[in-house]
This record gives sequence, C-alpha cells and structure tokens, in this order.
Amino acid sequence: MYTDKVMDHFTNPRNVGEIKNASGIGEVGNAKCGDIMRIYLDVEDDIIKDVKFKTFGCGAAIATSSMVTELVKGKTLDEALKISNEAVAEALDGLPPAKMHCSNLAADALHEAIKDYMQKKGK
Amino acid sequence: MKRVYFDHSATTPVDSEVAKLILEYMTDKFGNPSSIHSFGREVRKSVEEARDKVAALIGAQAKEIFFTSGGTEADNWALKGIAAANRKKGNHIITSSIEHHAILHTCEYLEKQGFSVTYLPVDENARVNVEDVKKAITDQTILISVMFANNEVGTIQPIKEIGKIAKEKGIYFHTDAVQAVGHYPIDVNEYNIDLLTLAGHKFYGPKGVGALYIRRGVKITSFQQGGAQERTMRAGTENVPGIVGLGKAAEIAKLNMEKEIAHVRTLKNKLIKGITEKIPDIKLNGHPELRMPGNVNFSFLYVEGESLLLNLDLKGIAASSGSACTSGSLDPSHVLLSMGLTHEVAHGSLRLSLGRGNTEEEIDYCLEVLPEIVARLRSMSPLGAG
Amino acid sequence: MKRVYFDHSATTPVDSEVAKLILEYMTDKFGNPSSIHSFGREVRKSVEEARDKVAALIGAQAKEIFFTSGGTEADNWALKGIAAANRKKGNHIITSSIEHHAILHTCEYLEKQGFSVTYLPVDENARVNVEDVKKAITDQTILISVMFANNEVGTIQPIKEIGKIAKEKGIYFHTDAVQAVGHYPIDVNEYNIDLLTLAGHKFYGPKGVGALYIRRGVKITSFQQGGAQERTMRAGTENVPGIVGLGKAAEIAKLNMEKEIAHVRTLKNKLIKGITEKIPDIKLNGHPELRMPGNVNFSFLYVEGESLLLNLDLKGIAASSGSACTSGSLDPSHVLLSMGLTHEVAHGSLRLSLGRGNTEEEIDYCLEVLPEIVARLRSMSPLGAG
Ligand SMILES: Cc1ncc(COP(=O)(O)O)c(C=O)c1O
Ligand SMILES: Cc1ncc(COP(=O)(O)O)c(C=O)c1O
Ligand code: FES
Ligand code: FES
Repeated sequence: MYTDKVMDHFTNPRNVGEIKNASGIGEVGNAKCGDIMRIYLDVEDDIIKDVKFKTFGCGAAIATSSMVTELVKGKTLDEALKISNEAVAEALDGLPPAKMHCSNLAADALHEAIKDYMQKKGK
Repeated sequence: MKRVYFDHSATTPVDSEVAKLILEYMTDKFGNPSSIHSFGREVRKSVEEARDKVAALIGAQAKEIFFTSGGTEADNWALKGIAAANRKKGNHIITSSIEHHAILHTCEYLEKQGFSVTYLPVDENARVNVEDVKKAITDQTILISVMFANNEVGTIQPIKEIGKIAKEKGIYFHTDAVQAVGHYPIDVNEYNIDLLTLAGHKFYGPKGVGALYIRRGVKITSFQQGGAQERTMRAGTENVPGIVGLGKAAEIAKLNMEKEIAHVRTLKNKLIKGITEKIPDIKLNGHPELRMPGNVNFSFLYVEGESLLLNLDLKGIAASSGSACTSGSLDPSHVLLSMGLTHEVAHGSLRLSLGRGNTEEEIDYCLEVLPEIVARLRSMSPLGAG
Repeated sequence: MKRVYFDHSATTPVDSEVAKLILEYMTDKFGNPSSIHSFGREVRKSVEEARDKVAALIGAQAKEIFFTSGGTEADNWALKGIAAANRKKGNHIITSSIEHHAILHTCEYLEKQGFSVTYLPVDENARVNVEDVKKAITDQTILISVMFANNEVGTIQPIKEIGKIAKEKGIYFHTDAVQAVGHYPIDVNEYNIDLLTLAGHKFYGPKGVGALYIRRGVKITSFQQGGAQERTMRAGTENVPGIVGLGKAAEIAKLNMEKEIAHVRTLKNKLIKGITEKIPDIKLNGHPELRMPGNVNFSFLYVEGESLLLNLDLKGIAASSGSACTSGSLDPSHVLLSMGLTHEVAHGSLRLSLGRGNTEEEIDYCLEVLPEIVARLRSMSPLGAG
C-alpha cells in the first residue's frame, strides 16, 4: 500500500514537536476527513532555521508532514514556497491514489506557516 | 515475527476440518448436483446434508435455507426480493442507520426504484429503540430489516422485541445476522425472524458462500435467473465444496458454541480491562454488556485509526478501524457517527475482534505494545493535551 | 468399479495444483483483501495477480475483469446491467434460441420489465445465421448476446462476424463463453467482444467463482450493492481462494491449451468413429467441424435418454442427455428442438463430453458397453425397427 519511504517517515518521523515562540505556525486539514497538520517555523534572515510538526492523521499524513520538514530545513522562504504537495508525494516515491487529495496537505501547512510569519512581520 | 490475528469480524481462517472436506469435494467428489449419474448423486446428497446442518444452527427447517455466494448477496436478495414481490402491498421499508453497506446501499438502490425507507436512529450504545420501530410503521410497511449484531461495535439489537412487533403487524422481518451466526445462539422461531442472512467466512467456513433463510410462506422473488437450482429460487451451479464446507462449519459452531463464547469472552474482558487500566483518554464503543462476546472497540482520543493500525501491524497485530482513511472514503464510520461520536473521536477508533484461536499470551502481548503506540502517536498529535 | 467421467461440460474436477493453492488460501492466507494489515495486503495482491491471469487468457486487460460467483451471475449481470444502464438508448435485445437458461430466463425476466427480445433461430447444426443477426437489429437494439459455444451440442458460433456487425452498428456484444474459455483460443479484441462470461468449474477451476469481462467504457450498472469491492461494481467480500484458484486454472489452461485440444480431439474423433461404426440409426448432433474439441452428442433413435444414462451409470460411465427426464422439466432440450429435431429424437440424445484426464482405454470401454446398452433398450422399445 505505502512505499518504503512512506513507511520509513511514518515509523521514524523527522522533526516531530513544537517550537516555542515560533516565527510562524500553519495549520490545515479538518477532522471530518481525519487529517490535521500543524507546522512550526523558526525563521532567521528569510531562512528556515528550524521546523517542527504535529499531525493527527493516517500514515500518509504523518509521512508527508515529516518529509516536508526535511525538504525545507535550511531553505529560504522563496524556495520553501515553491514546494508543492505533489513534490512532497514524489519525494516519498508516491502515495496511493486515494491518499493524494485527502492527506497530502503538508506543503499547504508549510505555506500557511510562512504566510503567518509574513503577517506577523507585517510584510 | 509473531503474528496475532484480532480481526475475526472481517473474516476468519477456515477450520482445518472444513478445509479438508472442501479439498475432497474439489478433487474427488467434484460432480455437478444436477447430474443424474453417480458423480452427481453423491454430491446432491452432500448438499442436502449441509442444508440440514445450516438449518439446525438457527432452528430452521432445511427447506427454508437457500445457499448464496455470501452475506452481501443474501442481503441484496432479501431486500430486493421482498420489495419486488410485495410492492402491491406497500412501498415502505424500515431499517437502522447502522446496518452494513450491503443493506444500506441496497436500500438506497430501492429508494431510486420508488421505495421509501426509514433509517432508525440508535442510542449512544448503537442500539435501536423498540418504540422507534413501532412509530415508524405505516400501512405501507412491508419489511423491517435490523441487523442482529453490529460488525463494528458488536452491539446486539433487540431482535426478539422487533420480531414480536413485526409478527403482530404482519410485516416481514429480516435480520442480517452475518456477525452473530455461529457465535451466538439464534432461533428463528423464538425470535420471529422471517428472513436471515448468514455468511460462511465469518464463522470459520469458506469465503464465497452464505445463505438466506426464508421462512416457509414468505413471498419473495428469485434472485438470479437460469437453471432450476435451489428450487428455482437461486440459479447457478451449486458451489458444492463451499456449501459442504458451510455445513461443516455450522455443525462445528453449534457443537462448540458455549465453550467458544466462554473462551472469547474471557479474553475480551481481559483486553478491555487491560486497555482501560493502561491507557487514559479512551472510550469503549458499543454496549457494555449487550455485545458480541469477541468484540472490543475503543476510541483513543487525539489519535487517528489508520496510523494506529499500521503501527500495530508493524508489531504483527492485525486489527481494524472505523477511520475513513482505512476505507478510502472521506467520512469515518457511519456507525460511530450514528452513535453520536464526533468525527475526531470516530477517527480514533480501533476494533479488536477475537476468535477461537486467540490466547491469553496474545492479549498480554497486545497490552504490552498498544499503550506505547498510543503514547507515541499522541506525542505527535496537535490535538488534546498532546 | 471403473468410473469414467464423460461429463466435463457439466463440470470438471479441480486441477490438483489449483486445489492445493485454494487450500493454502483457506487456512494460511485467509485475510480479507479490504483489510489494511499484512493478512489483508498479501491476499489483495494475490487477487490482483489472479485478475491478470484471467485477463491474459482472453486477451483482456486486468481492469476489465470482474469476479462473480459463477457463470449464471455473470450472465445475469451482463444482461440486466446493460439493460438498466442503456434503457434510454433503447429497449431491444437480440439473443439466440439455444442459449443457456442463465441467458434465456434472464431475457424472459427483462421482457417482463418492458424489454423486447429477439430469439434468433439456428440451423440444423445449431448455428446462428449472421444475416439473421443483421436483420434483427433495430434502432432500439442495445445488446446482442450470443453464446460462444453451445453446452449441449458443442457448436461454435460465428462470434467474429457477429462482433464485427455489433461494432459497426455501435451495439454492445456479449458472449456467454462458459463452455469455450480455457478450451478454445479467445481474444476479445480480435472478436470485438464487449462483455464475456466465464466460469471456473468448466475448466478445472473451482465452483462458485466466475468472471464477467467488461470492455473499458461499456455502460453497465453494478450488480450487488454493498461494500466497495471490485471497484464498486460487485459488492461482497471477495471469494479469495476461489479467485486465486480461478487465476491458476486460467494460467494452466493458457499454457496447455494446444496440447489439450489435440488430446481431447483425438479421443473425440475415436469415439465418434466408433459409435458411428458400431451403432445403426444414430444422428450426430451439432456441427460436424465447428464444434468444441471434446463434445460428442448423438441421438440414438428409438431410445430414451434417461434410461441410456442410467444404464451407462451402472457401468460406471457418467454422461448427460438432452432428455426432459434428466432435468425435471417436461420438454426435451430447447437446443435440440431449435435444431429441428423431433421430440422423440431429442429424447434419445446422449452427450459425452471429454476432458484432459480421459484416456483411449476409457473410449474403448465406452465403445464396448454402449452398443449393448442401446441394443438392449431398442429391443424393449415400441418405436422404430424395434
Ligand atoms: C453485518 C454484515 N453484513 C453483511 C456483510 C457482508 O457479507 P459478505 O462480505 O460476506 O458478502 C458483512 C461482512 O462483511 C457484515 O459484517
Ligand atoms: C453455456 C453456459 N452458460 C452458463 C452456464 C452457467 O454457469 P454456472 O452454472 O456456473 O453458473 C453454463 C453451465 O452450467 C453453461 O454451460
Ligand atoms: S487521515 Fe484520512 S486519508 Fe489521511
Ligand atoms: S420418460 Fe419418464 S419422465 Fe420423461
């Protein structure tokens, strides 16, 4: 059902947790479909110094959350904004079709977190 | 790795005696029961013996048992067959909101054909209220279909009371007893059941075979057209090995029922007690007493079912969940929602359904790994105390 | 006593490799394919591999194969499903007068629902005339259903020609290929077949499982309502052991087809030659060349089929007849009557259908006992030369 990469990120998720006084926080999903993702960012000079996540969801939801944090750590905000849900799925060697729309929301959560940071900074 | 099967409500392994018999009827006694030569006659006899055994399990007469390809076919047949044969009498059907999809989707199909269907609500324990049944009856009502025991939370319905009402009003009463047959004593006469669905693969019989019990005199149309099998009510070459296997499974179930209920209930109580003691923020789903002896169903708050399942699977434990994600649909289990659970709580449900092969050691093992898994997932969850 | 099975058109024994596999999927790999744990995933994979193998046998794609409980269900589904989904386009169906009852009785059912059905005649060899098909088409025609090979007399129909016409006119073409699949090369694309019925128990696979091939894009309703199995087209827990067995049987059939056709054809020719030489006043039923390799069907004038069968059975030989008496109905075979046989001659028909396990010795044995039996029955008959 899931690729080895998905299972790897599901069983050993990277960057789980919260960041105190985060520069930006993004949350997406809804309980109806069973996915809620929250991403915390620590931004310095437009660079993502640290990133953490908390996710309520299925294997795909946890794996995409974990993957997106790996993809953006150390990247600039501009680079991070270019990461799409599809790119996250691809980095995991794909997701089952049923999961593509439902739980592939990690990039959205990231973008929300960046938006939150921008707003806080008044940009 | 140790493999522990706690998903008996989904399907059961075939009993080894049953499997041996099926093998014999595939290679040696392979005739077609419609044939008049010896190959045909020997299997015709075996099919009728199997019918006797299935009938005996539910207190029916052999002539009232019609073999089908499984529970879904029997459910479809019961509803569509009664609807078609009694349309002149009325167009109203009563069922519950927590039926299996084989009933619910067939009801939706019938609604498109012009029938009107009442879906009874259930209480927080997934029980239908007998008064609601009474109130739902109109002069158009031709059928009441309420499941014997629910497949997700194990709640047993007030079948006897509903049967009594149906009988008094002269309305046919069907029960989908797929989860109960072979695991719980059923007598179609005591309960005034007119039609009953059962499926082999839920009580150590083969997949692909089931039966519809149709009380003598009930007006129902045939399901498949073709040859004259099953007294012209269900055409198609009989699945002889499957039928013979179903018969054997019924015989074994009847013989061992008391012993097995006791065994499974002991394990269930131990598991419920252990989970309750070891894990906070949980909710037992289904009726505390009126439930199937092997059914355990909990919601673990702040946790999602599929990730719970996958983690258990990695530890070798097979279970099931009412989370949407396991079924490919968007909404979580209609059963849990009907019981009043919120979406989040429904998503965090886990069903552990025990069977005759399970052991105390397996329960201990589960009680060892489950708390860790729940704790780990909760530490990742944005919800709750997390 | 020696037991000789010459009734392979009624049903076949299950291949020993197939049976072994089925056993494994009953006791070890017993999961439900809908489950997401390892027990479920391993069988989900096996079901899809079986689908590949069945598809390969008839030149289809795996996604076009839908598993059913047998030939009868697939026939019912094809006809009712096409009728329901295309009613707005038209209400006319064309079939032949020598179809299996699974087709004919379903057509009668559809007639009661307001559909109009043309039953094409056949010639003295049981062949449909392609010109008749063309003439029967109206602007209301939504489906042509003509069997690939007849179950009683073995005649192979002009499927390729009918497929061509159907394609030109944009009408769906279904063929009941229950007798042909696994015994005769079929390619759904070469023949322009849109829907095809097959059943496991006719080619050394298990009873209680079959398939409907549905060409991609064909508009058809689902058959049973319930769970989301078979891509929501056919609800019900998959008969995993049966499906896996069907797949294996398909694989074996494809592999050995040429060899088996040669083997069975040799025996058939020997049997036909022997009977013709040894017994007077007989008539070979069905087309002399365009027939299934293992089908032998003779009418023995002045003799009645059931008594012939019973006498053969006493000698250990299992065969079949188009006599009414063997089927419990009053009229003899509709197939033989459609071919223009008189009632008496039809009553005297005997079908010997050969299979891969038959030997030259068995043919010799039959040629030894059959003439005596016919002679004895004739000496008791008030008809003919007597
Ligand atoms: C309550 C209930 N009804 C009907 C069914 C359908 O039976 P089957 O899948 O064997 O066709 C099931 C099992 O899946 C069930 O649990
Ligand atoms: C030509 C034909 N069609 C349909 C069927 C029905 O198949 P089944 O009895 O396996 O449902 C048969 C065999 O009985 C057959 O020979
Ligand atoms: S949590 Fe529902 S599909 Fe992922
Ligand atoms: S000959 Fe006796 S029933 Fe037909």
